Amino acid sequence: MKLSLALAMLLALSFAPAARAANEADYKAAYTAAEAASKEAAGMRNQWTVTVSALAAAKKAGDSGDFDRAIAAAKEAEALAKASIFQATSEKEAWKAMEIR
Amino acid sequence: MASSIRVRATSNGDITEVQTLIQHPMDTGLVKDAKGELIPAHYIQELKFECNGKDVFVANWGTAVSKDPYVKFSFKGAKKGDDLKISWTDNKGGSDTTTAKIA
Amino acid sequence: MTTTTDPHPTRRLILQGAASVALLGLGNLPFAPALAAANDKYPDEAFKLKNEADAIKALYGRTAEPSDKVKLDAPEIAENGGVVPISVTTTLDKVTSISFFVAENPNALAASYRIPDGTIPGVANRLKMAKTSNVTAIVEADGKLYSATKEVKVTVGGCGG
Amino acid sequence: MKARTALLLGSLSAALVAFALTSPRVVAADKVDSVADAKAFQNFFFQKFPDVKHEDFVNGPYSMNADMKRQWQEKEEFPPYEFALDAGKEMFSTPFKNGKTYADCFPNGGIGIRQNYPYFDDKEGKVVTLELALNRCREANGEAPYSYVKDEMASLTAYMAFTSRGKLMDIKIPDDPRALAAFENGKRYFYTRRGQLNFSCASCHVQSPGERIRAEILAPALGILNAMPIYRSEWSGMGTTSRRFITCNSQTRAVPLEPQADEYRDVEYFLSYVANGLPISGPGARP
Repeated sequence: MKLSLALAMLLALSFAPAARAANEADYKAAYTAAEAASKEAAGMRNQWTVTVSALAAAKKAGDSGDFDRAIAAAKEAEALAKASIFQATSEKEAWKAMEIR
Repeated sequence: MASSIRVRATSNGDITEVQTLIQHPMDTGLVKDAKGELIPAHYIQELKFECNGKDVFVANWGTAVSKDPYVKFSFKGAKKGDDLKISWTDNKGGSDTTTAKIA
Repeated sequence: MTTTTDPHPTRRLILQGAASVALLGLGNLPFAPALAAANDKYPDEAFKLKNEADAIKALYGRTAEPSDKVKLDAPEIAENGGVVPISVTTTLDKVTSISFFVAENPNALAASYRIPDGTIPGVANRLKMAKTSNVTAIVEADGKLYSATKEVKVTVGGCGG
Repeated sequence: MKARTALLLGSLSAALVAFALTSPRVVAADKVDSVADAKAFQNFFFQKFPDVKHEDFVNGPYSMNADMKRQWQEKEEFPPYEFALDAGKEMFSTPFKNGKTYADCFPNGGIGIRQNYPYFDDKEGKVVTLELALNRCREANGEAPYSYVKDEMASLTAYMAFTSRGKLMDIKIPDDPRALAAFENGKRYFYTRRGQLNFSCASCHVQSPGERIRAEILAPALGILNAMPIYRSEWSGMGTTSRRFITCNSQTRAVPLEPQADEYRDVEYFLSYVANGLPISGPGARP
């Protein structure tokens, strides 16, 4: 499970834009992606507190114009949301392994 | 509302055992509240027990006494039915007093 | 719940009042006579001091010597620093005062009790402890100080916040 | 047998990820046998802790550690929940604006019935917990409901629990597929890992009761709700079952659901049912 988790995060990070300074459009794109993933996680009733705080940090940085930090936070929020979605999906069956029989 | 002092005084033979639980925040003045402001110190400084007109126990407390403070002690020279008067004062001038019959 | 008054309330109170006034008078002399128990006034000074030795000096005016006649009962590991059940009993007699000190707390002196004669020399109470610390109970008996110390481990700070 | 299924399930979920398909309903829901589940659950703890008396499990961490038990017994001489108990008793006898009291909402006037909660309400088709029933009683009598995590609710449940002290937990699962489904859903929630720390309730309360998590000794899951509501020194205040579930969630960095969400009601149903036969010891004092 740990390997696929790292894979998911790496995948998300590799989309980071090249060296040119991040601008508002990149931030908007990264934030909407993060927000969508977070909504999906909440929809599965398996949201993480760290996703919510990362998303809030992204918005705060974005609003103050610090787009580099905003995008990094948005990326992190998206990765965390995706990880919680993965957790919810795999736990649908995995919980049985721990059940006292 | 009921008094802030709960007391259980039971005597067997000549010895009376007294247990008291007092409803009080006992704030140390070092704790911040949700908004990050320091909650001012608010703690009982003196707790006095009198029986038959005589002090039988006096507690001087600092900020290190737990919230809803509890104390237990025993003393001689009282019998069933005697009155035990308990009173406390705190650093903000607050106070409360109650009288209990020794069971 | 009424307070029953016995036949000679006023006479006893006057007597008592005179006695404590005399003590108070002596109390604030710098070298309070050895027999004066922790004076009746709230020992504000002692409660403000950080260091344990200073607090003991401020409260009693001399130092204590450990004694196995003072039995201090405190947990190995406090379940919660905010509510640590600590009690002391002693076989010493003519006990006039019992106090508890938590060395590592912001103020060492935690609680001090006056034990009039006729009261059994023993106290149980619940104290707060900032972190792992030595807890010392001091018993003043017949003008001399006896102490017992025990370390209590605390991992969750008991002071809230 | 368990290791083999763990392996099987591990590869199953890996396969699932590879295809990233919506997970097909792979396993038909096997017939839920709550009686067998409860027996297995209790035996697991009885065998894991042979020298803990069965009724002692309801004392949570104190059944696991002698030094802690001594501190608890000292606290119990004059417990800190004394005030909540008195407040609850007073509230119970104070009539609502319309003259009725809580006693009119509950069988036997609300006295000595806590051991039958939560119960499955076949009209509603859902589990109804004591806290929910209390708020519904308030609303039915034109009063505003109390917060599920604040002192008023804790005082009421403290008093009702106190009137049931010593009675054995007696939760019923009616022969109704929806009741069995609620029980199963509660069991699923109990074993499901959540939060960034990836813990389930079982990770702490089944795999490592008696061990420390920082200063606290972990309570065994068996009988873990029998002492509710609890006065926690850490909160220096009362805690209802709802407050306990919510704080446990946030400690694993999972965003808590709203109090009395279906999952919470079902997991309370599950935990109470498997504790059948163990005494009610509420209200309790805890670290």
